[in-house]
Amino acid sequence: MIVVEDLHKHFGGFHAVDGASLEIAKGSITGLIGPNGAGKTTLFNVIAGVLQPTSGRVTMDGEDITGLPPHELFHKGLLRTFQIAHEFSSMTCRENLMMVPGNQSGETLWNTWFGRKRIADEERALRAKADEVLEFLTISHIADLKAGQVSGGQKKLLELGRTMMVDAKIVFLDEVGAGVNRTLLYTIADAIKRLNEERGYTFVVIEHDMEFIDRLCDPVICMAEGKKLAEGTLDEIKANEQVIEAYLGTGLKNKDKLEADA
Amino acid sequence: MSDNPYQDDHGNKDASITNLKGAGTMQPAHQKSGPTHKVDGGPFLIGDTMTGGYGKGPDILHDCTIAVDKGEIAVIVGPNGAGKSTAMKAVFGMLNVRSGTVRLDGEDITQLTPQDRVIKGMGFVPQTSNIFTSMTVEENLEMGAFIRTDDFRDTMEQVYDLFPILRDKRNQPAGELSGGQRQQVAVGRALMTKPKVLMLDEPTAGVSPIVMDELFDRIIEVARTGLPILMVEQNAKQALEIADKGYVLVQGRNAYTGTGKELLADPEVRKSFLGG
Amino acid sequence: DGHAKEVKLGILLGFTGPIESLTPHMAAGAEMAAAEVTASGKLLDSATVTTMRADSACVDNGIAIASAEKLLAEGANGIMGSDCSGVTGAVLQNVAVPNGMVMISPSASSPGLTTMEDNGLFFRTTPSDARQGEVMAQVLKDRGVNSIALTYTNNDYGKGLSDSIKSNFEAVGGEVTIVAAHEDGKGDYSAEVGALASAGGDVLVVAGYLDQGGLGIIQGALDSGAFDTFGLPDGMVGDSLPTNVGPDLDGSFGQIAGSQSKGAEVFAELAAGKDFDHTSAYVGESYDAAALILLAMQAANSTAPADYAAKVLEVANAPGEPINPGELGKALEILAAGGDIDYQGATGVELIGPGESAGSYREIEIKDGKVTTVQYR
Amino acid sequence: MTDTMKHTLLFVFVGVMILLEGMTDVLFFSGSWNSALVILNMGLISAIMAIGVNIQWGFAGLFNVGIMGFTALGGLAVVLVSTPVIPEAWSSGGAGIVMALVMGALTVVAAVMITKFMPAGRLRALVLAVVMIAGFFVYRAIFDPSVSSVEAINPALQGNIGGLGLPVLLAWPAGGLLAAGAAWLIGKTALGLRSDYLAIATLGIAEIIIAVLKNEDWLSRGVKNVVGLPRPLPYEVDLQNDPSFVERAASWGLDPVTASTVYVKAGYALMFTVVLLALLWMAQMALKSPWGRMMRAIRDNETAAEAMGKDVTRRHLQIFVLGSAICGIAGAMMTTLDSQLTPGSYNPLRFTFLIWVMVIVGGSGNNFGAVLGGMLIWFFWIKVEPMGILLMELVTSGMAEGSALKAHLLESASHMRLFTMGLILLLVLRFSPRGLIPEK
Amino acid sequence: MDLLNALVALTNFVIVPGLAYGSQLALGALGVTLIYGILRFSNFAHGDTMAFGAMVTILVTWLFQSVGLSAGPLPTALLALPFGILGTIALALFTDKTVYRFYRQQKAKPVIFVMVSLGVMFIMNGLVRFIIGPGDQRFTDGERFVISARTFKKLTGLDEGLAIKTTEALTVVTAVIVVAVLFWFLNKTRTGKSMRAYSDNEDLALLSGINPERVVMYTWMIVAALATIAGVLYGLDKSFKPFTYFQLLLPIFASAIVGGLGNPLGAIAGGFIIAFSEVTITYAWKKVLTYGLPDSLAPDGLVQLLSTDYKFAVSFAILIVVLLFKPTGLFKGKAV
Ligand SMILES: Nc1ncnc2c1ncn2[C@@H]1O[C@H](COP(=O)(O)OP(=O)(O)OP(=O)(O)O)[C@@H](O)[C@H]1O
Ligand SMILES: Nc1ncnc2c1ncn2[C@@H]1O[C@H](COP(=O)(O)OP(=O)(O)OP(=O)(O)O)[C@@H](O)[C@H]1O
Ligand SMILES: [Mg+2]
Ligand SMILES: [Mg+2]
Repeated sequence: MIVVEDLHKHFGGFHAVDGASLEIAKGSITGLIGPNGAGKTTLFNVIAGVLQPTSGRVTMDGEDITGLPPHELFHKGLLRTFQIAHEFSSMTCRENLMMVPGNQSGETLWNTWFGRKRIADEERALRAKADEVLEFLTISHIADLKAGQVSGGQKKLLELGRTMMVDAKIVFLDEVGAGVNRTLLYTIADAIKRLNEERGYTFVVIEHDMEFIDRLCDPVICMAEGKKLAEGTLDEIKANEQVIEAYLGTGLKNKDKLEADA
Repeated sequence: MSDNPYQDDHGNKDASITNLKGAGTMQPAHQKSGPTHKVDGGPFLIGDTMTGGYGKGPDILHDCTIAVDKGEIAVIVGPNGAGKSTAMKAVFGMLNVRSGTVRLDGEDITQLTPQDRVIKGMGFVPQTSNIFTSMTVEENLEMGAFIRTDDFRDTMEQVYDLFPILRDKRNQPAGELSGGQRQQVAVGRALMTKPKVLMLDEPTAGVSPIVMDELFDRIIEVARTGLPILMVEQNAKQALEIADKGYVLVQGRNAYTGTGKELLADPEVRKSFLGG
Repeated sequence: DGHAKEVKLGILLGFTGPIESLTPHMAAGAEMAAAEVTASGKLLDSATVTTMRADSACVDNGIAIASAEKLLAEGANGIMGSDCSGVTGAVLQNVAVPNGMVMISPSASSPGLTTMEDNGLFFRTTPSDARQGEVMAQVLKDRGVNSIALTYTNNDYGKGLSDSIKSNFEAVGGEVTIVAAHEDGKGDYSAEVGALASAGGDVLVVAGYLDQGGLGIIQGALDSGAFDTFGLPDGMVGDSLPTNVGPDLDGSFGQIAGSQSKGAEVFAELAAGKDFDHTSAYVGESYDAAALILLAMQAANSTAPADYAAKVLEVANAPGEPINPGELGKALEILAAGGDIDYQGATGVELIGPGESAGSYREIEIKDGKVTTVQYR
Repeated sequence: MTDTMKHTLLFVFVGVMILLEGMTDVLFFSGSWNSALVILNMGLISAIMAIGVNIQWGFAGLFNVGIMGFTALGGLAVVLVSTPVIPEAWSSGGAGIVMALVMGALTVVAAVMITKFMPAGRLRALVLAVVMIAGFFVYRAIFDPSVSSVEAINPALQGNIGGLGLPVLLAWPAGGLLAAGAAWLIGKTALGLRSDYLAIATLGIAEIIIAVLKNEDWLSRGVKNVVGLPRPLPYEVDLQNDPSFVERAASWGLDPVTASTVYVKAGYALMFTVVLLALLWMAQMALKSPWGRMMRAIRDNETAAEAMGKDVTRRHLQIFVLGSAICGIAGAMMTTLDSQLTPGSYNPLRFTFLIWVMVIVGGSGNNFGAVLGGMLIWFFWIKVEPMGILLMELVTSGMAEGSALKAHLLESASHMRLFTMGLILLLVLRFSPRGLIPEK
Repeated sequence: MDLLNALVALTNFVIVPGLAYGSQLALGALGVTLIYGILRFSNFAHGDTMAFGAMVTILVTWLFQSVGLSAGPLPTALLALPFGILGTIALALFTDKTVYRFYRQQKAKPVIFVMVSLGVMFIMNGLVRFIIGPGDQRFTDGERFVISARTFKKLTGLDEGLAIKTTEALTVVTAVIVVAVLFWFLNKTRTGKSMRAYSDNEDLALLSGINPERVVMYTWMIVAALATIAGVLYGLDKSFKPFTYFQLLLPIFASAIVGGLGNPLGAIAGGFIIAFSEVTITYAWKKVLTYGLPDSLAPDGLVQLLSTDYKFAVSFAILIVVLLFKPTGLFKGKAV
């Protein structure tokens, strides 16, 4: 579905992404792992249009989407969530969802003055849809709270909910797990799985938590130094010498010393 | 967005009039230090039955107690928003503690400013933005030693011995280092004060497994020098494995307390907080 | 009714804003005339003249109009003002004409004001730029100057004057190497001086103000050795200029409105002891403007603008007994007796056509740090 | 006291102040209806400007410090639309000027094209330089002689290319359009910069606009000012000479002068109120619709809004253009009210920073707040001087007559204006930081 | 062809005034940039702070002059300068204590500080006029010239003169010294480093035991000193009038931004860029070219790119061009 060909992104002399090529299959939940600074987030940002690539090509369903701005990618069905929740904090949770769909006639100034009837109809439909999504995520009770006031996990769910307001094709998740309590994380994992199964969303997930990856992802891609290092099922990756050396490591060295002390 | 009207900038980010880089969010509870007094016994560092919140906002901590004794590693775990970071800030004097006390080494320091707590021997490594990115590694360490008036070159050598990679990069701006190296600078900076106790807020968040192991190794090493360590961790399993003492906070209250092993073994805790 | 009558004179000047440094002196000049009249006790049954200052802000029509309305509400019988052409036009169109109020401006010299529908209510004691351009060209020519560089303060006064100097000087065969504007109130004039110096010329004519940009330009030009002789139109003539610039200014020349009557010297003597700077720009004009209003009232034997507006030209121009500053009492007496006066005042007032000063000019030269009269033109 | 009540009271306060100005002459009031209406009229215009700035700042966090420039463009529109056509100007140089401007625009377009479509390198730089320099000289070659011929026509009174001779009311929307066009150009450049530098860009470009107005005499006579602009209302003098009006005035018990001046001012007040209400309605409707929701989302979090398919740059541009257009309309209205355009009178303190004070004091993000701020601050702007004099007289009443300090204090009273504005601003920012009528 | 005269003419009318004006702008821009870097907002009141500093210095200068104190060939104002600096520091600290500190405690957003500074600007504006009045104040004394145009011509026998005013020389020398001291202070001293640390990361500075209020205090003191020095040098070289200082705000901001806001090096470069662009783009090159080129090529016209009316516009056009190509200014901004 998404094909990245020989992508480069340089910051000055520094090659953050250095010739990455990878493919993401339709309907998959692809895990993206790799050491800090491997260029995962940068790769994401280039695909999602936040950064312009230095060279290389990104295609989606055969269409060249290299360097398109995020809002255009959104309309093509490519969505993303953020490592740190980016909720619209002064708006209610419901409004957070209602604002998502594009091409609302109420977003045209002219209509706000002279097309009020049409807006009212559209708003009713949107509202129903938003409530449905909140229901799905089991957070109906926070619909009227300001999004800035709900808990971190609820914000993450809300982010996920936004992707459900439209017919997304592919969703990029950047470290959903960082700083999230495990129990909540697995609730999110379940939601992701359901979306994948029920709605056919494709997911790409950056994560450092192997258990999370284990629950969700197949295949897993490991990046290092701006390139793809390995790809396969998690077990294959875990067994990969290069990956162990660059990323996974072999556990604590000092643990025994500690126990000896105690 | 908070409800503080002074923090409403309407989303303005115009670089010609505002500089958002490095702006602080922490607010010391006291502008001037109050009196301290001696108390007997108790652990080396303890935030005792603390209740309090940010500014005039609601209480976030409720009778929360966390403590660490000499030679120990104490770990705080709990769901997001439980108040773990808040508890750390309260111990460090960044929070209006409405009741309860903070005691260090037999002295009640509840009324001190953060700076004075640093002088009393507390070292703190925050969760994010914990280095001076525009300054060199060495300057970062120097800033760690800011409150010291004596010669701190020895300490700096010790830090370099502990984190050899930093010696190689001493004249490089810290912002150019990788995530793991940055964390080392951050811990090194805190060690420069020769603290009597070290507090770490999620040192391994967003860090790859290999770097996480490396960091835990270093932390254990530091602890072995006799320095008590109080830290917040999301990677609860690994953290509790190396912990002497563990606290589980829920909604600002102590939910479970015990040794690391005990908590790991507790089925309730495992189910609710460690993902089974 | 037992009480001496009170005549209220509004002084509408920009006490804040770009020319805030000039206006206190101008207002003091006008108040001096009022005080002189009051002291004489000869105005309309020994009326006292009360002056009321109001701020025009020079560049804020809103404030100017509101201040003018306030003056009217407080019962002003005439308005001495306003100063900057913009606010003067605004007040004239929106307050004075609709209310039939007489306004005499000491400093607004925009040609546009000449043709404005004023119902015979608006006058000014500042001379027309067109006439001064002619005189300046002649002065330059007579002194054998062949080429000049020209700089003007970027407002209607400077622009109008420089246009007139340029066309007149070229008409008598002179060459204008460059015309460059300068902004008042912006301390640095290196760019202007650089451009002027590069263009060259025998003399640098500075159509500005002696305590604003004009001074900065002269100083810069002298310091860098770009020019050592300067042509000084009326806005630049005053004792403060040689004092501030120093002996290097000696030999520079120019002209200022004035006639044989030596009104200017008399005025200088009269004002010498007072605590304001009478050499600052437009102080004499302000004195004259205030005096004209009061004299016209006397001539019409009324303080109603509708009555005395028509008399302004009469008292200002010949025929009649010439009146210098300090002789207001005498003038009032003559008028009361039904006589005729020709007010000269501090600036040799001569109003032509639609009420502006035509004026004869006094050619001056700076000698030994003093402004000296060469001849009258 | 509920918020609504408090806010209503604030409006009532301003209203009462203006009424008192008309009715009584105690304290600092002048007891003249003319004076009250003068304050009201400029207050209404200020309120409109404040709405424009509030849309930009309150809705979208755009910090526009170039309000002066847009206001001036509105003023220019009045000259270009409503002054009579000057055929000689067009026949002598008008065409040349238009041609030169088109040339200049073409050069810029060509330069942009070259940077867009030619590969970067030495050749591109060379071609670019050649095109720019050649374009500049061709432009000057056509422009300069045309300008001098236009400026030569009756320079004392005209010397510019004149206007279209259309009704002056048309100039109001035209002023909006002109300001919108300029705002579009500025926004395209400044909002497109990688970091946002809108503030300094607007500050600078406003100065440039004023420099052009002051120095391009062919356009609007530069510093020589355009006076006697047409009016949408009759002249007072004509009314005073109209027997039927005088008769009607007499029936109200008014003398013709007062009746005519008040009549005209009230007429303006009515027109301004209509414009203000229309704009207020439009702003409120937009704010309460999905458009407003989208703008709030963008304000809350640009990155997320962008990821949710909202074209942030375009929306910022839209709102910047809209707000500027409103300032342009207000500028045109002000020039109409003054009946003259005086480029020299535009300065940032009055036309930019004062409007900011209005918006902040009124309540950023709230249109009603902006209106209140506009009216209230304008009232103080005018009335602080008499208040200051009153205060100084009070303070100095104990001092000896003729003491230097007393004289100095009394003379300094007019400088209380800026001082007071600062004080009000600081007090509001301190005790009611969201303004007197805060955003909900 | 006469290269020597061309060079002298250029030096006299472009380089010397450009250097002096550039130094004055640079000193002003340094103050703006320090506030921006450390206190994180653009201080609209900076122009008026400069006016206040100059005013205090003038008042003290008058006092000295009246008792006959003088600095020989140098302006008396130099003696009064320390007092001016002290006065301005007092004002800055007072303003901080009564106004800004509250917002710091509230952790107010930088843009709120900008608005607050707007209020402070209005107040100072009124205050200065209240004390010294709106008029022009002259306080220059001492020797006028290091070398005057006439002397130079006599000495060298060239057609063109070269004048260097005492105030110009003084401006440049002072600026160099001040900048050197400032850089030494920021990069080498403990306090300077703590200021950089605070600018980099406020929270971490606090955790390192750096007292934020101290840093803020030092910043205001340095900025007040810089503002006073800039204000006095400008006043000495040109003239003092409160109104002009407000007008200076714009080129000062332009300088700071061209150079890269928050970067002291950038402020200095920016000051000179703005000053020289104002002078050179509106300069009529006729004279220099006439001297410099062979007679056959000598220009007829003025060879002036733009008339001086647009000198302000020029600095802004340059600003925008710089930002288009270097979005954070010439020297990467935001690092003290
Ligand atoms: N805007 C930028 N300018 C300069 N360097 C950058 C920029 N953004 C990222 N980098 C550098 O690019 C490298 C890759 O960063 P990236 O954020 O993509 O890593 P990552 O794989 O997401 O790491 P992590 O797991 O820590 O999030 C890092 O060394 C980073 O310092
Ligand atoms: N500066 C602040 N002002 C007001 N409320 C705050 C502030 N910081 C945190 N809070 C609130 O305090 C509560 C506890 O937050 P805290 O950061 O202590 O949680 P935590 O346990 O550290 O969570 P995490 O694991 O996500 O770091 C949350 O509800 C949060 O919204
Ligand atoms: Mg990342
Ligand atoms: Mg935390």
